[in-house]
Amino acid sequence: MEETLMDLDLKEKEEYIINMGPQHPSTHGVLRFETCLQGEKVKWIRPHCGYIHRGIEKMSEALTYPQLVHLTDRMDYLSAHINNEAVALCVENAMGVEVSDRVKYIRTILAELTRLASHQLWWSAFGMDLGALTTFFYGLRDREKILDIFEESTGARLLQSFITPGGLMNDVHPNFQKRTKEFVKYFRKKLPEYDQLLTGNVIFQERTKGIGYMSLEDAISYGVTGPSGRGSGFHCDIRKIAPYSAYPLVKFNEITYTQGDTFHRYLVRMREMWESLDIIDQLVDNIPQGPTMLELKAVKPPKGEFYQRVETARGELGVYIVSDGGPTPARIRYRTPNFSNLFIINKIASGHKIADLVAISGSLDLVIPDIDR
Amino acid sequence: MQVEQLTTWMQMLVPEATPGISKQYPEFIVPAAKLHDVARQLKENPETKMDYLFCLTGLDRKDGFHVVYHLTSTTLHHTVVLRVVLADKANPSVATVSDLWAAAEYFEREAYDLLGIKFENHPDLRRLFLEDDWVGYPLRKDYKDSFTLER
Amino acid sequence: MYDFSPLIDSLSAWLNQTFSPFWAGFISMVLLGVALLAFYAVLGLYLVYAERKICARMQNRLGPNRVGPGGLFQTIADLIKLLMKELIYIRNADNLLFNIAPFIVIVASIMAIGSIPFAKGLQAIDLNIGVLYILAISSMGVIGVLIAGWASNSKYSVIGAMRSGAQVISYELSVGLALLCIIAYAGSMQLSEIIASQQDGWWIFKGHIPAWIAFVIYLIAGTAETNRGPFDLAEAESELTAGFHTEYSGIKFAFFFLAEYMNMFIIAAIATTLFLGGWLPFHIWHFDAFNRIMDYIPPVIWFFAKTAFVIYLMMWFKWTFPRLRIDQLLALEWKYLLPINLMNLIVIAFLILMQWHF
Amino acid sequence: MTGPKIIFFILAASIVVFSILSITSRKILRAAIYLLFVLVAMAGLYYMMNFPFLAAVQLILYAGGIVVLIIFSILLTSQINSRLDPPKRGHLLSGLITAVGGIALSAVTILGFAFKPSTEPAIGTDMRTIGLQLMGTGANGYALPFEVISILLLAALVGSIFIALKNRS
Amino acid sequence: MALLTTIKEVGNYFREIYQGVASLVNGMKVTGKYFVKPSTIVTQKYPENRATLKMFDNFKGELILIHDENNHHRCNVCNTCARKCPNGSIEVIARKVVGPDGRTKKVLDKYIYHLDTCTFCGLCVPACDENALKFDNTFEHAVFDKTKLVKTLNHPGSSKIETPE
Amino acid sequence: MGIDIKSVPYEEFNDNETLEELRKGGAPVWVSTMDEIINWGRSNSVWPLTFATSCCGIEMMATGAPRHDFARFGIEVYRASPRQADVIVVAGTIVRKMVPVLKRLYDQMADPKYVIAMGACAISGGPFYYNSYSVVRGVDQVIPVDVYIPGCPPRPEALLYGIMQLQRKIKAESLAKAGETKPEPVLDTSKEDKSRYVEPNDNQNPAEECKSSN
Repeated sequence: MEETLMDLDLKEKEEYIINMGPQHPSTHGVLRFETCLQGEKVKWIRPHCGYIHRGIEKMSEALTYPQLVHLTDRMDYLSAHINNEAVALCVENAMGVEVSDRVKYIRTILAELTRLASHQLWWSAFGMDLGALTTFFYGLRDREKILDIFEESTGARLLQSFITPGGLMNDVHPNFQKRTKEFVKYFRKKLPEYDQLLTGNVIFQERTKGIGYMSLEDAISYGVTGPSGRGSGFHCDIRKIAPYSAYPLVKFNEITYTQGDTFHRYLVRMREMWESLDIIDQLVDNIPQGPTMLELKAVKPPKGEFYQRVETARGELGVYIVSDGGPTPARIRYRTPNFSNLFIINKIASGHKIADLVAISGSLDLVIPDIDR
Repeated sequence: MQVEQLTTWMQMLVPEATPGISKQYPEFIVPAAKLHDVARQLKENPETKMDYLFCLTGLDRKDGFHVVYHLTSTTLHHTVVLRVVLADKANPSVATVSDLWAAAEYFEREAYDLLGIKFENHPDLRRLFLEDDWVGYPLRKDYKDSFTLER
Repeated sequence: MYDFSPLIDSLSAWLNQTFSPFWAGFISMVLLGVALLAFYAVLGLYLVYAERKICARMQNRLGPNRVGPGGLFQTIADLIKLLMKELIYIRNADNLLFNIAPFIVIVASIMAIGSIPFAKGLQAIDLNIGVLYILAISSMGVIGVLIAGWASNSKYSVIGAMRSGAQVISYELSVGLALLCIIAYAGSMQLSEIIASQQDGWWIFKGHIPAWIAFVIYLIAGTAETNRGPFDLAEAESELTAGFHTEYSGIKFAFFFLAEYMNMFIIAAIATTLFLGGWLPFHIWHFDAFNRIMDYIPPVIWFFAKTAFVIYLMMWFKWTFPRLRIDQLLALEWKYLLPINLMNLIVIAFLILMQWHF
Repeated sequence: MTGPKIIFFILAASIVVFSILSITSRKILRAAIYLLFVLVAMAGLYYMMNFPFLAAVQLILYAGGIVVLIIFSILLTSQINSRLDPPKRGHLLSGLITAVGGIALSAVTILGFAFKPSTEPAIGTDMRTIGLQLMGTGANGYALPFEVISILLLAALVGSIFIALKNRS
Repeated sequence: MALLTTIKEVGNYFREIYQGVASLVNGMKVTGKYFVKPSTIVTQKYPENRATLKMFDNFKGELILIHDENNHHRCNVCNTCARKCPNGSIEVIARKVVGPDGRTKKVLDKYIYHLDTCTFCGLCVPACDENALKFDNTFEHAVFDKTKLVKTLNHPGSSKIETPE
Repeated sequence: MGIDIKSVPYEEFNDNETLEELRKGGAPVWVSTMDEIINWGRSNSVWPLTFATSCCGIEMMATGAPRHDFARFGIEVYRASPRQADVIVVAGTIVRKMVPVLKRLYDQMADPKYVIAMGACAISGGPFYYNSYSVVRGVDQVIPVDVYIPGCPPRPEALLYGIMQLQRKIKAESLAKAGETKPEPVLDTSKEDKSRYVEPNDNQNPAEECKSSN
């Protein structure tokens, strides 16, 4: 039934505008979708952001490099380690120093664990967006195990500020390897359950297949990166394009699909979790010995401009540092993945039902403070 | 395309472009008037095919506002940085590239919001993050307001 | 053995002896009303508690356990809080309808409870059109939902109400047709008679495969009718914040909340009565020793155990499946349930004609 | 006064009151809800007359069906603060005259009719009788009217689909 | 041919139903499995398990100034921690005292720690050359009054430990 | 003293002084009996609003997750509609653009309503206290806050502890004082922030002359 009863009835009715947000369960934060509806059908969406614009870029200009790292945690709080790593790498490249292999390995493992935790949370929330309330609990249940690994080593669960220019704040806990291996083993058993519960479900497939189609051209033009872009066949994995840390040393696949609908954006993330587990497997046993912090006199990049791209759980994060040679940056700019991922929503969700809008915005995996910074 | 090739290619296209200071990526400082033209050439020329604008940054420097475009090609995998220097600090303005890359529309809105750089022919140049009645552009170096506590 | 009718007869006889006929009738009505309301409230609260505990178990959690032993008083605390909460007066809303709506919903469900046979003789009214009566009454509940959504003067509420309207109107058809299958088998609409017709076996067993199909369809349509589980589009939390009751607060919201659970109970109770033999014990053909043991379990317990099982099924659905979209919901009804149902009915008519059921 | 009598008067009074409210209300959804109450009260009357089947049909068709449809269409077409215009004086006057005339006519008829208690035994209204009569072709059988009505409804259905399709294209 | 396609379509219709129902049952198996296995419940009973609940050693709950049993701390008022703090959560207030040798010396008067703004970035502890600070792993800090979150870390009457020079 | 929370003794809670302050003034016996029943209901059924602006929201979700499961307190019923919620857990940064929205949400809630400021950002702006041009320095400048839970973000146990504190506060309420209104908070946009330098009320400090070293 293409046309529902309500569509027929509402043909003549004027369209009306609904503000979804800033406080709305499906926007995952304080985003506002100004949505024009005709019946249940979405005519257009105008995203309004800035409800959590905290001026991180401006604030960072007054902080030294090790200090401003803690602000990057708070942009994309689900990829805290990766954000820290981006700044650290950018500063290290600017200063022309290289960290030890041990740091690289640990950074990569932490980054992949972060990606896993982030995808788990996304899976939980995505299920909840679609009304499958139990997924929320399973995802978070398994995520706690990752948070334990983080907490044991870094002392914080969510915002660790662990990776700093020049290395790590401290060495990882002796249990780190054991716990990580335990987790990988545990999670390999739980992932098929995720599929059983949600991926194979006929209602879920009906809700997501063919919904919110994003073409490759659109994805590139809007700069939609990360799993959302890869669902449309955009080869945008920075880990492959410009490998950093320990990524040149590991073998893994860049997951892409060409279908570009909500279901395949979902599948990219599900398969990425397997890849992340593989990466961790390859690294965790071979962490070399070495110092965890470089002996730096002062963290002062030379005068110049530096750009560093990394792959967070949501896509490409660019850190652009303009340095005048001082201990603080003259300007620091974050090219955050969610900022670019958000604005395509009007293009891909118009013409769908309001319930699909929720599914589509869920499949883009938005973290609002990352958009607003 | 190699860096040298890109450089010669750029020099042919815009003779007045000067190479920038950055060593990380090939960088060219382009006059504001020719920016849109260069950008379109870079995007449409089959030799360059810069179809992905991955970053657009506004900077407040001593010699004026800079707008920095990080461009890359998803098929040919080469990157180029364009830079526009807007010496007129009172009324910085440059042509929009949002008709070439959709991502630019929002990057430009952000730059307008936080730095006050105007982008000509932009379809919807409004404030993005701050309220519409906000006074001033926070990322400018001379921004002062009555709210911020300085440390 | 466990027949309630003598008890109730003697009660009414005593009332008639002591008082004038008018007062006897009056007192019995009041008693009945109080009993029904008390039953309604207690059952509603404990269904809420049960759902919270069940979903907690499914999600590897504990669920409420700090209020009273094992969290037993949790929902009572909720009720007290909701009772004492401010009732918000909404400007620009149609306040008369806004206030009436929760009552319509709750009255409809209370009225339906009246005709459910909990055990032999334990039934407030035994209408000879029992099934039809329950269908008729439960079709009134949607009016409450519709006007609640409209009178709140909120866009989310209106969308929720309209979804609920479209949903209930179409699924009522399936509920009715699925029940019609059993009515055709039993040849009566009187609930007590339908139960009596299952003395020698529940309809789900002796009705062959069509009864199974009817049961499954009834479960799906019944879940949809109560706006629950994968069909909770009217209050789809991730889309419409709280759907038709977005603007309701305090006890008025509690009414909707309670009515939802009681509607679930009614749907389950009808499923029990029609498909699972009501308060009849489980018997295995010619296995007398077993049957006698089963007979010792009081019918009330049989009834509630079966109802609880059906309710558990409905909760299981809710906590497993994603929500359908409105057009899929309607497609499910018109493309799948209705044609299958009609075919099923024809098959059943044929079976009855050929006297092939037990 | 006996219990049933009290209930009868309550029902009767509510029918009268809600009917008046229903036609005087300026808010269209309220009018529909008052109509709902009238229909429910009438179902109560049927039930008191020992015709539970009719009562249930009244509820399921009128209250549960027609009123829901009316409310549904109101939801689709009207805003919360829209009110109906007060009727024109001419309309009001002619309506009043008709109403008063109708009341007078029925009052005259009712008062002039000698109500005699029936001596015949009550007809059982169980489902079997109703079903047999509804489908019967013999005496008191309703098969023919039933079919005629279903054809009428079918025609109405086809017509409405036709109208809907025409508007769409 | 038309008949054949019709049969195929009807077959598809029923297969669709079967597959749909099978996938639903598959999902219900997961939730059902956890329902019947209470041993999979992972809930920690927080207030009940207060006696046994142990945080990880590294957990950053609250900054404390280390005091030994004689009520001595090791802070020498160098202010490095306050400078390192990215958002000014630490204020070191010094007081001048005249020592026995007649020289005026800066000693710690108040070590003020703003628990309300602390972001637990962990820059202060390694910054301290005297190892005077550490993170404690308490977490029960919730209060009704915001001013209670501004803490004075040095205990009343405490003094700097006398280090042999 | 009558405010009992299961498994945590009264003395082991923080900030009992403020609580005692709240409980001052007796009430008639029947009122206090009523109070006890109502407060029991209210304190055991605080339904939060699904409101999370940033990082702390994730920890709030983690608190609802199986590991910590705040359904045990009977508060798993997250209401998306402010009308049905009892407590608004301000989890995350509030910026100036968000202030009117938050105020409106708070006004839409039905009485009695409570506010928990969760995390450094909500208490005082946290990491964004200095140098930020848009972050509000403390949500108590927008809506009256009942419980402050420090941390960045507070771990789930800390949130549970904060909720127990809120339960204690609810239990200290009285119908007799129902009429008293909380003072309306004002958004402080001026540069000088006095509250930060206010000396905490400790009388035991013997220091006479205090000088700031910087």
